[in-house]
Formats: sequence, structure tokens, C-alpha cells
Amino acid sequence: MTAQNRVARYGMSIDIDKCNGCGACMMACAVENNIPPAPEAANDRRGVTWIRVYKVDNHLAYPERRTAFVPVLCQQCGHDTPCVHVCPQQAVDVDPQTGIVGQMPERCLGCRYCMVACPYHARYFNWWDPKWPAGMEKTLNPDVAPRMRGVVEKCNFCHGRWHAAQQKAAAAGQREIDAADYVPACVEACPTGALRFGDLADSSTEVAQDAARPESFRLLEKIGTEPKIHYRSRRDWVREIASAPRPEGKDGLRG
Amino acid sequence: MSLPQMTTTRRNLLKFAGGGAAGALLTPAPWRLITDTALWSENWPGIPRPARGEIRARFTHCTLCPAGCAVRARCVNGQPVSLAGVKPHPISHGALCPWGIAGHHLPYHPARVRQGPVKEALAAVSRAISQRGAGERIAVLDLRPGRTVSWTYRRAMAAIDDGIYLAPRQPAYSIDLTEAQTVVSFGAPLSDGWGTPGNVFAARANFRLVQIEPVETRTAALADVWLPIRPGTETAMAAALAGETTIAEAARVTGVKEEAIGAVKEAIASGPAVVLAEDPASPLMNWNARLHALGRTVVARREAPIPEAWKKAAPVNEMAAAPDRAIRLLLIDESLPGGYVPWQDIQPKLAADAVVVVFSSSSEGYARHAQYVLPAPVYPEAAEDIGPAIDTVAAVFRIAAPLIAAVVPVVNPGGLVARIAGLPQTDPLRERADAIHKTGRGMLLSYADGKSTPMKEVTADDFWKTLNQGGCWMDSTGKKAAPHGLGRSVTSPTPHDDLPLMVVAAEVRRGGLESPLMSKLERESNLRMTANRVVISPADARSNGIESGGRCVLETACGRLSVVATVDAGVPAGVVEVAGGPRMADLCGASQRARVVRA
Amino acid sequence: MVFVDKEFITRGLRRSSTGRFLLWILPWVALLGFGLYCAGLCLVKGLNQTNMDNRFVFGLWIFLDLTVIALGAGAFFTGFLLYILKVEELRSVINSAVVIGLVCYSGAMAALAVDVGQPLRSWFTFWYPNVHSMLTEVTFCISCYLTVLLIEYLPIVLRNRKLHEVPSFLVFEYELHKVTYVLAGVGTFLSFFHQGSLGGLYGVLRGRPFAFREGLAVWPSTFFLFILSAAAVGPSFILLTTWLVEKLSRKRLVRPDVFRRLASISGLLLAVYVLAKAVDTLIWINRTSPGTGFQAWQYYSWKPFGTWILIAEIVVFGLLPALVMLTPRLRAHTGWLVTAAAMACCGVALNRFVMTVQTLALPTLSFDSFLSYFPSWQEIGTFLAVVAYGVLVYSFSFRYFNLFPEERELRLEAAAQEEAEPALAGRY
Amino acid sequence: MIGGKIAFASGMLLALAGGWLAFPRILYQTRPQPVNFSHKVHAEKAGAKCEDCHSFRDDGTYAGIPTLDKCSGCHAAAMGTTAEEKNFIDQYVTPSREPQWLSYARQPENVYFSHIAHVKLGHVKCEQCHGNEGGTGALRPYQQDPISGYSRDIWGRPVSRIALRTEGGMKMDDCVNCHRRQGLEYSCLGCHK
Repeated sequence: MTAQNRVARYGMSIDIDKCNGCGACMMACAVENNIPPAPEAANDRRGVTWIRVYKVDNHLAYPERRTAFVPVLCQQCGHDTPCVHVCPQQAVDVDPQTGIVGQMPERCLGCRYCMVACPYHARYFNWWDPKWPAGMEKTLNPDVAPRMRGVVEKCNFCHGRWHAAQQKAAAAGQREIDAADYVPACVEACPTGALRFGDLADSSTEVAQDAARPESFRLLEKIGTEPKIHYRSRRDWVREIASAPRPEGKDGLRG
Repeated sequence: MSLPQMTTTRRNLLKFAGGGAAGALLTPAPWRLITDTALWSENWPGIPRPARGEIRARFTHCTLCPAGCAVRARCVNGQPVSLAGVKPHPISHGALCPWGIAGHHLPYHPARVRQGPVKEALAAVSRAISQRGAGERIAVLDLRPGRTVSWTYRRAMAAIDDGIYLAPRQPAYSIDLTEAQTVVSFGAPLSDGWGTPGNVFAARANFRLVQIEPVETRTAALADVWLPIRPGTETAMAAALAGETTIAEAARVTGVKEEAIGAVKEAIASGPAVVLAEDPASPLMNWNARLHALGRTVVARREAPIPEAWKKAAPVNEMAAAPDRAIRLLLIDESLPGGYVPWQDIQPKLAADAVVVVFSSSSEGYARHAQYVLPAPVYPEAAEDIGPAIDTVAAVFRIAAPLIAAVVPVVNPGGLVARIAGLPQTDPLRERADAIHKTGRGMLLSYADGKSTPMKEVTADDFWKTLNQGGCWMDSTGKKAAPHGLGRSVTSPTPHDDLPLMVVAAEVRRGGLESPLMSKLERESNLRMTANRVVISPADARSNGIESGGRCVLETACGRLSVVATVDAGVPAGVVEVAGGPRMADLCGASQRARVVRA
Repeated sequence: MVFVDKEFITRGLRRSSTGRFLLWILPWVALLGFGLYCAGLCLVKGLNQTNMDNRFVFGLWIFLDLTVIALGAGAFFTGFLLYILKVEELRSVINSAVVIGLVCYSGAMAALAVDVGQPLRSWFTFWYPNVHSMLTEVTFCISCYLTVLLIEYLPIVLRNRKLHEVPSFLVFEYELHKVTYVLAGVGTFLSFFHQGSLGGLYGVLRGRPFAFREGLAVWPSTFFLFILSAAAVGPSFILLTTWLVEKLSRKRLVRPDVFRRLASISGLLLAVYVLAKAVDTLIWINRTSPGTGFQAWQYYSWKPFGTWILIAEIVVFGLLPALVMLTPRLRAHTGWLVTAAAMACCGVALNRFVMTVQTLALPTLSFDSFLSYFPSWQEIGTFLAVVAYGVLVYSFSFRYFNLFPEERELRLEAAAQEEAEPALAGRY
Repeated sequence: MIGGKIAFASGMLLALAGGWLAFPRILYQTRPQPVNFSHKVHAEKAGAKCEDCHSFRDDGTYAGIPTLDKCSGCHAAAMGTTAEEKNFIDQYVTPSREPQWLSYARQPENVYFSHIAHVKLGHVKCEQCHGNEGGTGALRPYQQDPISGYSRDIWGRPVSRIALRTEGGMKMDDCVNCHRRQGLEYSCLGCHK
């Protein structure tokens, strides 16, 4: 809330060996952030899924085929964040206090340049007007404003929950939020405990320690955007997904 | 008139307009209007405004599957806006599955059954009862046995002569995963819907999981060992692991490398192990006796106590037990999705002029076959309880307290059946709660404060109050008993030469409504299979001239279904992967064989 | 008063009968109408009418914008050559160049207005500009330059026979004339900038190693390559259109040496561009791309985007036309000139295609798939609307304004021969 | 040519008059409040402070305009003799019908504004943003911009926003100005949701 606040670098650690691809995180995310169900015409290239679990395999045929599930959300890039400096009208910014990359749908003009800039395809465009089945709009979360057609949106670590935590702290006369009060919906929902969330700047947190593990990696690290989502796996072929694509033997994702 | 004059007047008009334009720019009007149109785009028609108000947490239990996970609902002015697990819960450990997380959307599902011919149905029912001929039976098919309302049905069927209570076979045992060091699972979807998710994942760290199944399901992907066997060769593998046949023999039949089988065999020998099967009644379960798992890992299933008066109840029968062409009136409670009994198992049991009434919220399941579909309440509208899950050892009693009033006019199946049978109109849940309280056994856990108190210190009313406001009764795990029956021999499906492919359900799919948001997992991503998709191997695709993403038809002995095929080298030849569900169950029936041809 | 079409046609110029002219514009009007309907659909129902998606967020329209703006560069560059570098021959095409520029830029702006999801908020870019964004640079420069073009277009309009009767217009036009040089200067500056920023648009994409380029100061190399390529094909496109108009109207509009001059300029710049592009490509293959963990050969192993596209872009549609236009012997033949010019234009179009479509088609995540995209009929319709709009504006300008100052005297010269054979009535 | 100048000037004058005088009047729709409520009376007679009725919930959220039960707490039966009160009791308290108050200061849906953070941590006085609302003898009619759908108070009274008092407007600029002065301006998400 104020300048004397400790500066946080919120990040996430994801244990791919634990993720069973159930999709609870995607559902919790959609519920929390008022993301409407897709219209009939939508497909996996036109949907809105702030966190999307990819089904990744080792490119081998049965019975050598092995599958892993990789949740991909906004990687909250920490160094010259690709989407921030391309936006023509300051609809994207990085909060210096939390390190969270924010997207302002009300400022967005829908040019989609940021989506071109994002190497992780973690940004989504509203191709349709938001539509909920009659009555279902009663279940919308008051802490997140529904977006309109024609704008870009993406994961912001459930910022509504950060606001709520702030509010709670303020009620108690504090400026610092209690770490337990701020956990994104996907992390809270993950039944296998594959997702962890916390302040990377504080070395005592679980995520900071996870990030330091030898089997930990980040996607497309060489691009140099310093993402704050740290993946890890004990399987060698899984760790290879971090690097650039290898076209040979590549078949489309199952669907 | 002459040209110059005309032009001057026209020119003056232009000048006037020019002056107007110039002047307008010097007023706030144009700028404000430009701003307003931009602001209008923030809330133009169709963008809903979430209701504001007091935010409170309320507790209940999820009834979407027998796990009955504890749920904390975040409510705005009482209306649930999001669901989460209850962390301190000893069984569900704060976990929810994707279906459970969006359960509060179900009442508003556009495909929900919104009204039904209640009067006509009741008339038809009483007619059927009064005019039924000799030997004709009145039956209730309960897809979710073990609930309190199941007892109501059994009592009702006992009260009516010729009443018969039918249910899909329930395992007579439960599994204590904490006791096992090695779990050998023949296709049991341990990490995708088997038992209570939270409970399985909590125990997962402490046992080796050996997954034995033809395709790499979510469970196989996370198993310590996955033995990809040829479909239908489970028994051969089991025999080898049990030492009845040679490993070489098993390797030949199942197509799995000898050393892999050997390693698993050693693992089983090295410590306490348990065998699980996809079908809880599979004969493979009997092997547990030789693994000394009975009474340790595989224990007798325990249910919460019931009032004495309820003991006079009809026995639990499987569909097969019902006499053929005898059921005159069949009442199907499909309000909670459970084990689906394929229609072709039911049909032969119906009398010529049978009346079939189904209580359901979805038109997908038996609604496709019944004469009368009566709208049933959905989670979280109904006051229900949930029977013990397969992985809960101690008896438990938990109530799914309604979070909202039914949004459509619904009929309460239990109440209706009780009325038909002339049972006293009471609240069975309360009666059972009191019966449990009378025993004084076990503990009461309240979710709001996470405290658990011995039943002796709780009054009957407080007990009832806590159960409804978020609480759970857990019996003390007394001495574990060995279960009575495990598996029973099943007739192996007759092979069809014209149906070369083995149907394997890669997804766990219960019937009933799903949140519209499931589109995130099915259409907006490729995470889960939709019901109209099949996956086949490149070899089978080539031989049938099918390319990935192409329309084709899934043909079985019982029918055809138009589907979209995905070709994936991760699928073995001779297998067609499908998403489960009632439609698929009706389509495949007992013989799991099919053929995929171009549309 | 009745509208007398003939009264508006410049004295001493032959134009086709009103009937024939209407006949000519009718199909284009129809096309424009259909296109506007398509655009309307996209505006009212939203961009779900297109075939773009979260991966292919830019499609046909952005490709169109980049291409027409590159081709429209003839306007500023001819102006630059004529008014700043005093290449006098070009005076005979400058008017036509201005009209083409106007058409291209206004068309591109129109397409952009449909392409954004919230057109009502377009002005945010001016009110809350993000100075670090190449797109801001583009928006500012293009809209400013469009105004410049409009002002440059005014005198052409005002010199119309009928409008000339209004004294105040006369004065105004005279005033405008005095600032022509200033306008040319401003226009050149702006154009250099936005052509560059259009290139920068992709060059800065750190997240898209296929497009990302290192650069000088704040600008990636694509910034300068786009300027060069635009400047190179601008004259070619003027040449091409002028030739086309001559053929369609069956008139001689400029002297042949103008063609040659345009060609030599275009050829020279094209040669420089090809050289620069080759160097840039080498640096990118050997340093930039590997530096981001992407081996350049990967990009070309996704069919159909093989290395052929690189060769086509640089050699076939770059080096070849450059050589043709630089060889005096070949330059002597209009046929060669026109072919070379056409090839040069294709080359730039291909380059813009690669920058937009191929960049988006290539996956960045190892577990993501290569995607393809084909525009919906609504997209194509909108695209055609821009084309039709261009043809119509040019047709009217050509009919009523004097786009080619030399046309009249060329006609008088031709009149000599016309003694012998009967005159050919122009199509226009 | 004189005629021309006159034409130009008259056009300009007309536009200026329309833009400055007529436009602000026709721009807004005006709706009356359901009850003629006097903050003044409640402040003086009942000695009520703002937070007595405009209270916070335990979790720090702001309850906003009080609901009927708060009113009926005192007004179960008439306390005074005014016609307004009698009217209020007959129409709302007795049939326990919630009055549909129109909130002057309701921010757009995308705005996150925490009253408690401003009051408790920032020590901001109510008047600083809401002006002397608490001292008014009667509720002024509610004016809404039909295009944007927002209350007039958000933009501020003068359409031109020239010479606006600090509490005069509740647009983002007004928030930002204050936050900037105190170095409390971080990112969009700080105040947007």
C-alpha cells in the first residue's frame, strides 16, 4: 500500500512430476476470474484459459510414449517484459511492489501486439462477448471485473485476492499482508500440491527454495525474460521442454 | 437567379458551418462525447455486474461422486461464488476435483431438466401399482447406494409387497492405502477419480504404484511403474505376478518385457502389497487374499449406524438378480450420478407395459429411455448424505447441506418414493443423526474451527447443527475386519471378429451435468477428451483410411456413434480410446469391442 | 443545378464518356460495398468473424497494412527526390505518387480500425502513449503523415477546372504551393520514421526469435531494412502504376526517360537493400538467433516454410530485379522494366508476409505445434474493400485532376501522328 | 465578404453557446432519490457519525449505504413528526421494503477502492472525497451520464473539469493526483480489478 512496504517478487514453482493433469487449476482460475464458458464456435486456439495445462509427450511411439502435464500461465517475466514495452497505450505494466505483470482490459484497445510479443502464448483475446448461461452470472466473483469483447487478458496471480488480503491487513491496521491470505486460486485448488506460490525475494519461502533446486528450470530461459514461474522434474526428457522446439518427429497435440 | 448570388449564399452557408465546427471544438462537448463512447465500451450491453455484498464462508459436502469431499463455499450474500476444499479435513485434505470446484454452476446449467410431467407420472405410478399382474414387481434403481435415502428406498420396497431394490454392485470392502507399500492397480484410476482424491494424493508419497493397463492414462503417467499390457490380458499378468504361471509366458501374452514383470513381482514380494482393479468386483481382487492384504489393506466396508426401525429393509440386489420381463414399475434415482447400469441390462427385466420414471437433472442418462423424467435437485440444492467412499476405512456420516434453494421446481425422489410406499413423512437424515448420536461413538469434526470433539460431549441438537453447518462424524477405527466377498467370476466378453478394436475409457466420466466451464478442459484446451472423440493408433487409422481430426463412426455390437478421430502414436494398435459416460456405456455394453470407420 | 461531368475534366485532356467511366467504376463500387459489409460484420459482431486466433493474432490485414504502406512509400520518396534532391523528371509523376500514397495510407488506417478489438478506444494511443512502443511510433507517424498527404493532395484537387473558378481556393492553393517543400521535408521525415518503426514492430520481439534482431541504438536492424526496402520499391510501384494507367487509358502520360529514371533509382536502392538484408540475415543466423537458444535452421524445417522462402525473398525478388533495373540495356525495354518493378514489389510483399505470417506460424514453446491460418471471407472482403477503395479514389483523381502534368503536351505531340490515323478514344 | 464573416461568427457563437450552456444540461439524466433523507438532521439530532451508518464489515470491506434494518433500528416507529419520516416508515420500514438508493459515488466495476485503507491507514477524512455530503439537509437528485452509465459525481460537476475542487471529481485523474502527491502510485492493478 505504501512506499515503506517490503518489495516482493511473487512467483510460482510447479512440480511437473506431481501434476496429473486433472485441470482443477484451470477450473478454479476460470471461476475466480469470471472467465465465461466458451461459445460453441470456440476451440483450443480461441478459448480463454489464463492457466492452461498442456499435455506434453516424449515424441516416442507406444509403448515408449510417456506423457507429462505442464501448466502454463503468464510467466510474469522479470526482465524487459516483452508485453509491457510493446503496448501502445500503457495497458500493461509491472507492479514494482509485487513484480506482477498487470493487464488493464479497460485501457486495452485490442491490437494484440502483446500477444505477438509473448513467447509463452499466455495472453488471451476475447473473441466473443462474455456470455454466461441465464442465472449463472449470480456466481460471479465480485472482486474481479468481467471483461468485454475485443480486449486482451491474462493471469495476474489472482490480483483480486491480493486486494482482499490488503483490505484485511488494513482492517487490522497493518500495511503488510499476511502471506497465508494471498494464494492464487490455481495453487489453492491443486489437489496434488504440484503448484506452490510465494515471494521469490524471500529465500525462506518454499518457492524460493524450489527455484534453487538442481532439477528446477524455466521455459525459454535463454530468451532472457527472467520468468518467475519455476518448473521442475526429475525426468530428463521433461526438462528438455524448456528449450526451443525440435521440429523433427513432432506431431500435433492430442485433442 | 444568377450564379454569383447563389454561390455567395452557398459560401456563407459553408462559412456558417465552418464557424460552427470551429466553435464546437472550443467547447467540452465533442471531447466529452469521445470520452463517453470509450467509457461506454467498458460496460456496453451484455457485460454482467457481479453482485456485491457480505462475503462469508459456508460449508457443505460435494455429492458429485461417492468421495463426498468437504467443501468450503465462498458466498456473497449467501450465494456461492467459488468452492474450495477444507484443508484440515482428515480424509479429503482440502482437495477438490475439477468437477467439484465448479459444482455450484450446476443449478444454472442450460441443459438442466427444468420441468417434468409430475402429475402424469404419479398417476401412471399408482396405476402401475394397482393394476400390476401376478409376479410383476415394483423396483427402485438407486445409482448411489449407501446413502440415507437408499435406506428410505429399501424400506419403501420392503413396505410394498413385490418391491425390489436394485443398485449397481458396491464393493463390500474398503481400501486402506496407508497400509500398503506397493499398490498393483489393474486399470484402477488412482490419480483420476478413484476414491477420495485428497486421501489418495496424501497417501501416494508412501506407496509404490504399479499401474497395469493398455493405455497411458493419467494414473499410468504418474505411476512409479507402468506395465503397458495388451488389452484383455490382465488375468495372464496377474497369474504370472502371483507365481501361477511363468514370467516368460506372461511376457508372451501381455507383450510386456520379462524383466519389467520380474521387477514388479519382486516389489510385491518385498512388502505389504494390495491389488486394485478398475471394476471393484473383478476376480483380480481375490488375489489380495494370497497377499495377506485382507483385514489389513482390504477391510470390511463400514457404514454409519442406522435407527433400529430401519432394519426392516429390502435387500440390495443387482440388476441381474431381478426376474426377466417382471418389472412393472421402475423408479430410477439418477439425481446423483453413480455407477451407470447399461440400458441393455435393464431392458430385458421390464414387463411389457412397464412404467419407467427417472429422477434426474440431466437428459443424458436414463432420461433417453424413460417415459417420465422428473426434475431432481442438483448439488448444491439437495440435502443429502454421501455413503462411504472405497478408500475410507472408518464409518463416516456427512451431510451435503444445501447452499441455495432449488432454482427450478424439483421433486425430492426420497420423499416421493416414501409417499408412494406410505412411509411416515419424516426427515431420515435427522433420524439417522440421532441414531448415530445415541451410540455415542466416534468424533465430531467441525470445519469452521477445525475442532474435533468426542460425541459423548455433544448434544443431539448441536450434532445436527454442526452436521448442517459444516461438520463430519467419524467413527473410531475399531478392529479392522476382513471383508466378506471380494471379486466374482465374470464372463469374459465374446470376441467379435468384425469388431477388431478394444474400447478403453481413457477418461473417468460420470453421467449427469457438468459445469459449462468444463469447456476450458475439453474444447478450449486439449486436456480432457470430449464424449464425441476417439483416439486410435496410426496403424489402425491407416488401415481404415482415417486421418487425424477426421469425422468417423464408432460401431459396436449395440450401435453407432458419430465421432471425431485423433490419431496418436501413443495409443497401441487394436485399441480405441474413448471418454466414458452413459452414452458410451450404452453403446459398448458388456463386450468392449468396436470398429472405427470413415463417416 | 445538374452535374455536368465534362465541366470538371481538365482542359486539353481527353477522358472517356461518362457512361464508360460509370461502367468502369461500377464493379469496383460493388466490391467496395461488399467489403464494407464484411468490415461492418467484424465491427458489430466482433473479430470472431475472422479466422484469427490467440496464436495467429495478426492475419491478412496486418500483412495488407505493411505491404501497402511499403508500396505507398513512393509518395514520400518521390517527393524527397523531387523537392529535396531536385530530380526534376519526377515532377511528371509526383501528383500520381501523392494520390497513390494517400490511397495506401488511408486504406491501411481503415483496415487497422477494423483490426483492433475496441476501435472506440483508438485515441487512447494519443492520450496515454507508451513512448517505448514501436506501435505508438507507427500510429503517430502514420496519422501525421496521412494529414501531410491530405494537404499535399489538396492543391491537386483545387487545381480542378471547376474549383479553380472559386477565387479564394485559388489563393489557398497558391499559399499551399509555397509550403510544398516544407511538406515534402516533413513527409520524408515522418515516413522514414514510420517505415522504420513498422520494421521495428517485429525486430523488437525478443519473444519471437524468428523476428528478433539486434540493432543500432534503440532500433533493431529491421527498422533500417524496412526503410530501405520501402524506399526501393516506392519508385518501382510508381513505375508499375503509371505503366498500368497508360495501358488502361491507352494514353502516353510520361516520357520514357521518367520510367528509366525511376527504375535506376529503384534498382540502386534495391541493390543496397539486398546487400544489407543479406548481411543482416547472416548475423541473425550466426549470432542473434542462436543467442536466444533457437537454431536458425529450425525455422525452415517447418513445411511449407523452407529455405526457398529466404532465397526467393533475397535473390529471386531482390537481387534479380535490382540487376535488371541497373543494366542499361535491359532498362531500355519497358517490358523488362515493368517486370523488374513488379518483381521488386512482390519481393517486399513477400518480406512483409514472412515478418507477419511466418513469425506467428512458428512455435516458440517446444511442446506447442506449428499452426496454419487461412483468412475468413469476412477478412478477405475487408481486404478487397481497401483495394476497391484505392482503385476508385485513383480513378476519380485521374479523371478529374491532372495527375500527369506532361500528359497534355504528350498528347499534342501525339496529335501529329493522329493526323494520319484516327484518334483512339481513351478508356477513361 | 462582410456577409461571410458574419456567417462565420454567428456559426461559431451558436456552437459555443450550445457546447458550454446547453450541453451540460442535456447530457445527464436526473433521477430523484427514493427517500428525502437529511444527513444534517441525523448528524445533529441523532449525533450520528458517518461510520455509525456507513460501516465496515469484519473483513474490512465497506458496507456502503446502510440497508433497511439499520434504519429500522431507530425508525421502527416514528421518532419525529416530519412527513418525510412518516412517509419513509409507511413505504419502507413497515412493509420492510429496501429503498433503492442511488449511489452518487459508485465507481466503475473495474475499480478496486478500499475505504478502510484510506480511512484507517491513510487517515483520509470522508469530506476529502465526498465533500460536505454529511452536512446536507436533503439528498440532491442523482444525475447519471446515460452513455457511460456513471454518476455525474465521478466526472465532477463542471463538464469541462476546469477549476475543479479536490473533492470535486472522482475520476481516475483525481485519485492519481492525490496518490502521486504522496508517492503512492504503483501500477494499474493497485486500484483496478
